[in-house]
Amino acid sequence: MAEPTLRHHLGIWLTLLALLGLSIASAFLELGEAKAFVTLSIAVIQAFLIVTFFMYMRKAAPVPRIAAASGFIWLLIMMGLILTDYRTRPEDMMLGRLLPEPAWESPPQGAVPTPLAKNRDYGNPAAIQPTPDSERGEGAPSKPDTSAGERVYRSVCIACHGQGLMGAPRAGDQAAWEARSKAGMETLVSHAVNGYQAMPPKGGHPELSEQDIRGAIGHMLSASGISIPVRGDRQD
Amino acid sequence: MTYQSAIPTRPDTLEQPASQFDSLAQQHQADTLGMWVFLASEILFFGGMFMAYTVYRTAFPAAFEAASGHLNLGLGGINTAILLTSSLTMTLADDAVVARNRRATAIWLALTALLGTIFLAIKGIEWREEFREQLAPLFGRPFVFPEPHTDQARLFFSFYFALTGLHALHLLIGVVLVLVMLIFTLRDAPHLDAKVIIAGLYWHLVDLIWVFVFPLLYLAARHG
Amino acid sequence: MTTVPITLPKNYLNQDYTLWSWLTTIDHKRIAWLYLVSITFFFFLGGAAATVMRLELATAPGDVVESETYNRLFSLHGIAMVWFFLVPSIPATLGNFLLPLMIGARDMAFPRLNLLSWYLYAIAGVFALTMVIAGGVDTGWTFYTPYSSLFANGQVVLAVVGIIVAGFSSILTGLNFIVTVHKMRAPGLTWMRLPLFVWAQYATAIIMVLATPVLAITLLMIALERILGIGIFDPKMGGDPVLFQHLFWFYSHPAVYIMILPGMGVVSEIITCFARKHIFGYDGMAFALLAIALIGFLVWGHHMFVAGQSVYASVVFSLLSFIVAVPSGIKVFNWAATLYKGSVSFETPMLYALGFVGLFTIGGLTGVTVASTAVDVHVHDTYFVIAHFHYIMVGGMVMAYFGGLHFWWPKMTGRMYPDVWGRIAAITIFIGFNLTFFPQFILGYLGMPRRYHTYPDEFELLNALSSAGASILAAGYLLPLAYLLYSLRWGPMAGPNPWDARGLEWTTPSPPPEHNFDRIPIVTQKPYAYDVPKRDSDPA
Amino acid sequence: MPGTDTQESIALLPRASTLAERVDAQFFTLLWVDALMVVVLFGLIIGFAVYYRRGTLRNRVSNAPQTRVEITWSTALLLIFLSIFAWSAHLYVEASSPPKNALEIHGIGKQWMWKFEHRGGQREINELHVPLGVPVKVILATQDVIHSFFVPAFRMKQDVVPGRLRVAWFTPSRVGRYHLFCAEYCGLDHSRMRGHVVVMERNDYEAWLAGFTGTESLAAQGEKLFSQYGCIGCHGPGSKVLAPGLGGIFGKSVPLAGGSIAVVDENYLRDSILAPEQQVVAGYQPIMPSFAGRIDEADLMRLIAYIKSLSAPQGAP
Repeated sequence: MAEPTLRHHLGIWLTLLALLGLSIASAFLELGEAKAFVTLSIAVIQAFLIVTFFMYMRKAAPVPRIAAASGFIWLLIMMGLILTDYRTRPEDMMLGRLLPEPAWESPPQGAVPTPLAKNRDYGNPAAIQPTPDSERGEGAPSKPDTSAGERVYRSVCIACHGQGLMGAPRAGDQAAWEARSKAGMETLVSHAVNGYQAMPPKGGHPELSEQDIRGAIGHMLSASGISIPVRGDRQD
Repeated sequence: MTYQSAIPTRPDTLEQPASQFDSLAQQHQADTLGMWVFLASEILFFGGMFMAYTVYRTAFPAAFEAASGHLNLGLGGINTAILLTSSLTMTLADDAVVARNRRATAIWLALTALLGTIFLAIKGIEWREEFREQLAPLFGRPFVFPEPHTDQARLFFSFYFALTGLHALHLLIGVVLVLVMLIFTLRDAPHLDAKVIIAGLYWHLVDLIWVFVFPLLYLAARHG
Repeated sequence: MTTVPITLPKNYLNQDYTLWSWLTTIDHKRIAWLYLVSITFFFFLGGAAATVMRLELATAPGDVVESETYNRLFSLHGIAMVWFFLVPSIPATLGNFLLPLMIGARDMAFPRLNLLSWYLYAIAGVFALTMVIAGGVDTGWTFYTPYSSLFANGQVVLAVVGIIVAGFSSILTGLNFIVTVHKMRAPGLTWMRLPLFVWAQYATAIIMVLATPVLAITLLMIALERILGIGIFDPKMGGDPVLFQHLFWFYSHPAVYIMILPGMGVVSEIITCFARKHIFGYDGMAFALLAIALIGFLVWGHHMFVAGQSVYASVVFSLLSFIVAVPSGIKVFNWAATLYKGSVSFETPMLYALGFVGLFTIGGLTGVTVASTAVDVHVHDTYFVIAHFHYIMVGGMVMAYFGGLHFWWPKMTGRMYPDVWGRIAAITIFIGFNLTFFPQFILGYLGMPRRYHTYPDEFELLNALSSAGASILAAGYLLPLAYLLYSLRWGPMAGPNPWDARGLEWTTPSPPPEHNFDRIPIVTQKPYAYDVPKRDSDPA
Repeated sequence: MPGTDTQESIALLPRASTLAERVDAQFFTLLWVDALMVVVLFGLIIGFAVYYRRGTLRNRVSNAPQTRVEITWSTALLLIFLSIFAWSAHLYVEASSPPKNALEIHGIGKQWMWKFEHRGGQREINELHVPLGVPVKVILATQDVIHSFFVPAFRMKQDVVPGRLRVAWFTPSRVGRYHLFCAEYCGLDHSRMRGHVVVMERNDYEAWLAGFTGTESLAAQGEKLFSQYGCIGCHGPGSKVLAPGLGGIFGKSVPLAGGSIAVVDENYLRDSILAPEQQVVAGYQPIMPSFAGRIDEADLMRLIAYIKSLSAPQGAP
């Protein structure tokens, strides 16, 4: 068996590049559903060429061939059985149909509203642990959540300060908060409590305590990388 | 023996097999089989992520198509060509080491490592571009994508970064392996042919994985 | 009977006493010892967690530990036992030690890779211990998303990295076994003359190599979700937690076969030796081992009958699960038939082996009960399932591990353990085990869910009984630790073949020299030739 | 004995649903088959071990035809297993889809409690009252992690996976108060996420439903939500923000910014809450944030009922 010569390898290499070109070209044709099939079968042919010629499988012993084949066969077993599950699911369990958020119960009067969507803005998930809302009677020790201010921010202030609607300073926007922080924490708190320009008093949530609002402001400030000295005793 | 291992043993070799083997041929066959068993496990390792990607792509075809459209097909295509070429240079290195031509082996190995690093560089450029376009939902960064596919596009780009990141890591290991082989070649280490060919098998596998990653991620989009 | 320890001829143990020689050994026998010591540590770590859990569960209200601690305890028990004791136990210790000896080889195919595999296991152990010290995880060993990826705030990433590294270690062990069995058999040792222990390690190695990577990628995806904040199984982006369960159980069901197949190999060796009879249906047993390994990859869906899998898929998985139970049935019948017309003696290894066959039968039959879909809807995630898999893992695997340890202890150490104490320990473990886990079948049927820190009062009686049984079981496990260590120093010298067993490993002196065989033996007949009285010159 | 907990002793689990009888039939058949096999095998092992113990004089010339014996018991085993499979799969498939006329109850699994809502708006936490003999369909959703709705007495369990509604159905066949567990590990207080399903006679159930205290009118609940979601901040009387007043607007036609006219009906109100920037009233800025994904269908109904009540001439309906 003559050693595969340089010309032989170059031939394989050019075929591979040609197949690559074909594969990319097929992406521009209007094949719709068949496109995935075409591109993947080209990939399989390329893989076959690489394995048989570049990886010496053409003249290998039967056992390494079985070892190589078993990798792919087990992959097909896994795909086959998992896709059987996804293919035979009834309509309401289809993965494609996303359901509306499950019904949030409305927070009862007076309680700090539970975080509406725990990690709506996909912050670091580990930081925020949902605390059971207050009406669970048994008084089991609720987990110490990270900061009350952050929870208030996520449930209320985020509506405007999340995206910076109506001129509200966006949480995390250092410049906006830098200017405002110069006036000192107290003015910020009073603006927030009795309303300021487009901001309704207490952000439209009259049941919020001043304590909650101070905490939320503190969170927004720290999110924007600013810490201002708080005069006086009322430290949240 | 009607078949040989990937590593042809030359009758006039002076090298002694390792202590636990009886003959050099037995050792080379064992090395080849051992490498192929490892490659089978690597195929299944990446297979798990391909599996998850396939399930989501069949569930959200439109969203994944839209998201895939934001990838840079040009750079992706070039990268695939580079990796296929590096497979060629690796094979030529194997031929050279079997033909005991140390100088040619060193050149082809260096070329393979170079092509690998170019691939990683281009990949880096692509990633930087996507980070700038706010298409990278990593570390809680904002992810901007036109409605109505925002959530599923975030899923696509999660897979994009996971798959290409994992492949890049394996390619990096491959480049280091090829450089180590280069050093062995320059220092004419014993069992050189076995070492270079086995490292070559790993390199080809990394190329093989990219051959599947490219169409799954880049060619999902509706172009033209 | 204290005997003066005479100096043994040069062997793999007394060749070099320095710590460096142990930490850099590439001798498969010494690596087996490294594994033996490290998995014993994790066995007792997991056992300690189990003891506190049983103390907690003895009473209905949660009064021993907080529920937070309890959740971390059962997670530690699961992780430590599954990945740090059961998966490596027989393959990495007895397998590493005996495989080259049984097939007439001087060492594994890749001895340095073997040592690397132990170092990876040690690094994984360090990760696991840091995870425990840093607070542990409370996700259970199954890491179901979205709890593990989005809500748990334990050390999930540390645990996941530890398990991935341990998985990589078991891939390397599996790879080593496959190549060794293929390429290093003694002349004349064809496949159909291999001892069943070697067949069992080979089948286990196939599963290790093909299943563990999927576990690695699945847990890696969880780690990526937590570190990078991307969402792969996050339901808000359309991710599907059931997909995680598919990928997780694709590994975890074959993993339970990784745990039980080596046990079957050990039991076949022990029963033939102490019944002085060749195995009944050698071809059937070897075929059954491979069949379990291969079909074992098709059945994982029976863990997800109620998880939101489609009804059609559940029925398909249930059918496949029934089919995979048949080879196990064949094996149990063959073991029983091996005893027929044998001449049976009841040393410690035999007690463990018979205990294995009995308890594995109960475990296997309850497995069939759990595989039938309608019944599983009721008993899934209850203590019925806990009892089922403990009958297989503890009743089967740990009994076989102890049996094998006692059977080959003279070969590994050159010393004999006190057999009387061995039998006492075996019987204590058998009684303690049944007292602990049989009440849990009833609890499961009554509907007590698993992983419950507190439970309604009507389950208290059975739980108290189970906790009592657990104390006997714990005592039973401490006995072997004591007398085996005792035998190391004061045990009488065991000759090369104290049980007069057949098999290549018994033709070497005990403890064997580092290069195993002076002259590679030539195999001429099938294994277990117990009917023919062995002549000294006969090699096997 | 309704009302008292019917599982005091470790007596067998009560069969409180039509499914329970059939599942128990299978369970105990399997139990007896297993017991038989265990007796056979233990008998064989102990019998052979003792009969052929070392030192006894027995005929040990073994000439049993091995493979034939093996094949017989393997095929026997296979046939037994396949019959069990068929019987069990049949019941599983049949019990997997609920009957059409089932009574619908909404349920939410939330970290460490079950919440149920009957069709009349009655809400319960960790308690579920159901009528005897009527097939009940509990439509389950979860707010956070996977929970599992498990009622041992009904032999029924259903995991609830976030992102999808799952249906658990049963037909209670015995009056009583039965345990409800969460069977899938869901975090810190997984073991406290327990409750009870109370099966009552049908007329008791109807009386209980009607007499359920605490149902305010939808509008009254809507008023509370109006302030909780912050609507009052802009649309309330004293607000400084430029937002259209909502008094008396229901049913009227309103000029839109784009020049078109829209009639203020339920759909307009619903759309302007979920996607306010589409139909902005003339003369106002599109500054109202969207509440899509933050207010669910039930609360939307209550808000709309409240806004309608602001326009009704004789005060709140």
